Amino acid sequence: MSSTATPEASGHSHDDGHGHDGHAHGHAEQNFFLKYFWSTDHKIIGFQYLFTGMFMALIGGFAVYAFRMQIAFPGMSVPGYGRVTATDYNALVTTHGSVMIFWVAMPVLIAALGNYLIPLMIGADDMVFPRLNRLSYQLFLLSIVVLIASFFVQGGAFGGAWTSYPPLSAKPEYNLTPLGAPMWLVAVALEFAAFLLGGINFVTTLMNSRAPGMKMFDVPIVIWMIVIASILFMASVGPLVAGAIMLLFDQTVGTGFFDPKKGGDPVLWQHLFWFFGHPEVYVVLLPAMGIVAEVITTFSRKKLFAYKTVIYTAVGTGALSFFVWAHHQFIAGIDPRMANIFSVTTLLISIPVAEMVFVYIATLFGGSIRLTTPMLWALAFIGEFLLGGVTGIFLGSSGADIYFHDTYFVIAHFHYTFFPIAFIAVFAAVTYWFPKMFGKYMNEAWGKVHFWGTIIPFNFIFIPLFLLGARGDHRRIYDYTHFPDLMKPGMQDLRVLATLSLVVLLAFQVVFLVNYFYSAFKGPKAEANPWKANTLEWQAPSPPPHGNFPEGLPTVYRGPYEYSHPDRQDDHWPQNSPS
Amino acid sequence: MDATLDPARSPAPTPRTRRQVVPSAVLGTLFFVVAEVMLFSGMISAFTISKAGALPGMWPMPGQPRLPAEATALNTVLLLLSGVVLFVSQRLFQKKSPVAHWVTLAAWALGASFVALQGVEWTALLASGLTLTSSPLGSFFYLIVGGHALHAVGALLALGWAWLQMARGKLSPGFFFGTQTFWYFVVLMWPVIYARVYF
Amino acid sequence: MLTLACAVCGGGPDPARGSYIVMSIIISLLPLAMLGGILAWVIISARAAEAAPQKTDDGGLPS
Amino acid sequence: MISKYVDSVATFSGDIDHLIWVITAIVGFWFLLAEAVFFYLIIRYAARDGVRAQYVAGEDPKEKRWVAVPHYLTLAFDVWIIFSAISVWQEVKQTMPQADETVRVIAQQWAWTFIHPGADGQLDTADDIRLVDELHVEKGKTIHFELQSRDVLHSFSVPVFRLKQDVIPGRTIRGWFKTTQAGAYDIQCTEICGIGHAIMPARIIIESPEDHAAWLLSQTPATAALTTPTTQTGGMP
Repeated sequence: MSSTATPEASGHSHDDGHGHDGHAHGHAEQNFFLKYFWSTDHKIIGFQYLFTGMFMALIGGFAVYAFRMQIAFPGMSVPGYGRVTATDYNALVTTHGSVMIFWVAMPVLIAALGNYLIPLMIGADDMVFPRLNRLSYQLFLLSIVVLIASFFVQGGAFGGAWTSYPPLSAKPEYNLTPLGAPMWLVAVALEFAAFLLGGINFVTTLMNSRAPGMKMFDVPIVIWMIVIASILFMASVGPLVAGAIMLLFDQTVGTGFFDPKKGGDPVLWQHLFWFFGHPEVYVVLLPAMGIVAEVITTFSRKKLFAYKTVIYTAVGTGALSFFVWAHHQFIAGIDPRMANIFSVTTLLISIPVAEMVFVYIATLFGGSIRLTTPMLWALAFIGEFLLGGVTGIFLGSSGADIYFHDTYFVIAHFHYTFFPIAFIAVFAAVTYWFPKMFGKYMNEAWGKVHFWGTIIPFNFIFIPLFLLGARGDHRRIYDYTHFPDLMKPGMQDLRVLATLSLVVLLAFQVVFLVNYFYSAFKGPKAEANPWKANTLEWQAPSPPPHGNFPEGLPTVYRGPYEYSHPDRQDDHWPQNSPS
Repeated sequence: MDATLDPARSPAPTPRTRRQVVPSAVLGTLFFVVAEVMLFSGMISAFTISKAGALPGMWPMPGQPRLPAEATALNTVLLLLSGVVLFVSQRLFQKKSPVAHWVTLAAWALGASFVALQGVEWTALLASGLTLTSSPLGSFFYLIVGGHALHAVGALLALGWAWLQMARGKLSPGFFFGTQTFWYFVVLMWPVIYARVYF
Repeated sequence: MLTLACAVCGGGPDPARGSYIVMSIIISLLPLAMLGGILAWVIISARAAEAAPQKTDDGGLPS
Repeated sequence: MISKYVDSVATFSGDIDHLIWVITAIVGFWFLLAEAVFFYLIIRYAARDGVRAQYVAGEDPKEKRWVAVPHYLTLAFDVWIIFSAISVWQEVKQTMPQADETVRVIAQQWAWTFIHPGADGQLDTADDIRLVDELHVEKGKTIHFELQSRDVLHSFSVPVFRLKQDVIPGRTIRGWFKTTQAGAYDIQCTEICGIGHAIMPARIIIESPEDHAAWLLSQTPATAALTTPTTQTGGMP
């Protein structure tokens, strides 16, 4: 493993990787490259993941813009892209899907927030394995290089959808991307290796680096969630990596693991893929749920309702998520009897998730709710995610899935879960922790403009897609004019409505980017604890220096959500306050 | 804690050892091992299902050699022995015994001879016509056993480094325990692979 | 054809179906078993560490 | 609900519609209730000067009821949905009523070939009728289909039947449907199958017995003239 794995080295580690620079003033002398690119500081690595994730979101957003325009106005030259051919369309759909899940949701929710928040919120000075952490980001960056390079190779980017089902993905004569397909696979595998290293770090740090006095049940929910998600990721990714290696051999060496003509089985890939693919949904959902817990308790000045229940439901969700994967394959040709079993487990998993949402709603009861920008995002998460959750029931019910499978109903369903996860919750996090990250405030008014400019178009994108899905629109079609039944009156209008709403939504993201970067440099200065929150990161200076807690690591006396305690005058009670 | 301190002026916190319930290196390696076990269980389950789905008389394919299960039994014993020897060396290391590094070297040598014998076996199999693309059995054999061999080589490199540092008296316990945990994974994974793939 | 292409559909011949079901169960339970094992080990170690006098815990930190 | 927009022309499509209606009613009720409570709480407990938030830990069973009761209700409604869903699933996918006719459906990049049994009602005989992208069936007959693929995964989807089934190379997947109404409708490929995925539409033509007999007659002499559709990629068996 790593040679940094000693207790001594895992303490306050300032070294730049060569071990000769171990003192507090040392990092001031580091040049820009060493400080921002070669750093082992968890905050810098968190920022690296955050900004890389933002950059990848731009790529994913551009891809969806191009292909939605093609759907709405088939054959038209898309401004800023040009004509979208069928090959382009498939590549764009694949890029959008894989980038948004693997290179936006995962790095931002798990890696960026995990890296930034875990040491701060558990009162540690850094991760346990700082150099492993840096290696994780470098691998991640390498995966992006491979992915982006695959856009420019001969044959173009892979176009077999983010699920990459063989035989389409296995043979160049089927997918027509002899280099794009293996490069996509290599990029995904590298990215998994990066998050594996990151996840190991998170779990070990939480276990071994908590501030003195901090018991496991004093740990804030968001940290619990990120760590449970990391464990879930580590435990489920193995079979997919095995499948990826087998598929890579099929693509490059000519083995026949998934080729029926050579004794393989194409459905085998689907099992290996979805064994990871479904837990993956919870891998990104849980951190988002954690963010919401932090934000709504702070801005409603309430103790979290039933703290332990939230943790148990998260663990239960994680455990159950290993038993539901085949609901993606109801009509994929598996034994019909299997569908009955997986239908039951799928609906059962709705119970812990629903309970988590109930807990959050119950937390609002009796609160003193201030609708700041982060709070608006957190509340919007609950409101929107509810619709995403309940529409999942249609798809988990085997009988209804026969009709809805692979239609736009599915797309609308998972965007009602993934958009709140990867964007709404992330915006809540980014605006909530902004004063901590940069020591500045973001502009509230522009923040709210961005909020409404995102939430309203979001609903106008995906409610039409629910309707289209219910009317039989199926996925990954670049031009519906070939299907007479899908060109009935009104259907194209809904597609155009969804596309135009998307353009509005994308346009409003400019507001966010300008507000974010302007405020980071020129915003009004923020104090250390502007929201009067309890958790430990707010007790450090803003922005926290290298080592996080210049006065020494805090000692923890109580749980993270003691707001409005009746024995206290103040309505907050920091975790490290002795009395 | 009021935090209006100038971060640049503030002293760094005193370096401290944290209270580790279990050693960080071991815990981190264990989680890595969980992912690795899942990787192998993915491969082995794919293999098992494909094998069970083979048409009668098609596994192994006619004309393809059988796997040398008997010769590999010796290998298996060597590998298991190396795990035991490494366990002994850890005990000696904790007691600061001067012979600890020799015992570690013995464990390393046993592991290395396992890899070497595997290499000999592969050469024979390749010569007799079992290749990666010759049949499903060949594909899975080189995938699973090759995957294990790569892990064994990686673990041997780490173990060799640990031996070198131990001989110099500079070995950090964390590195040793992490490497050891990983080597136990390599050792214990093998009988499962042997039982599933060779028979 | 070398193998049945429906080895993993559960609808194949008995050996294929049996091994598919067994492997599905194993691969679903294995991560839970391993993580449960690690968790149990950590909890037992923590109990043991609490019972023993804490030598590694530094109490001399300013709070 | 769905039949307002998409015709329902198979015996089981009404059952699937009914299932979807049941689920919509259940989850719709819960969704609206949850949203109503949610918005009520946001408005009711908006920050007011001098009003302090309450301190509720939510660990007391009396408080926990607010979460526990909805959670048991969720379970109860889940069971209801599961039973409805599985009964529909069993009807569509797990039972095979006696066939009046069997057709073979061969998918490839990017066309459908439908092999009708012809006048003798048997596949693999000289009078089989082989058509590209067009499937003719007689109204009211129970039809079995055999799905085969020549290259990659495809999915045989007929929205008016609410029916969908993936097609897997190397295997023959069987299923059934029984039509209730004449007309011409889309057959779609709903599993991404390469760059021509969008140009893989076919039509199912459901005919009255007289029309079907006339069509059969018109096709019989032409059987020999039709050949396999042209190969579009190099990956053919």
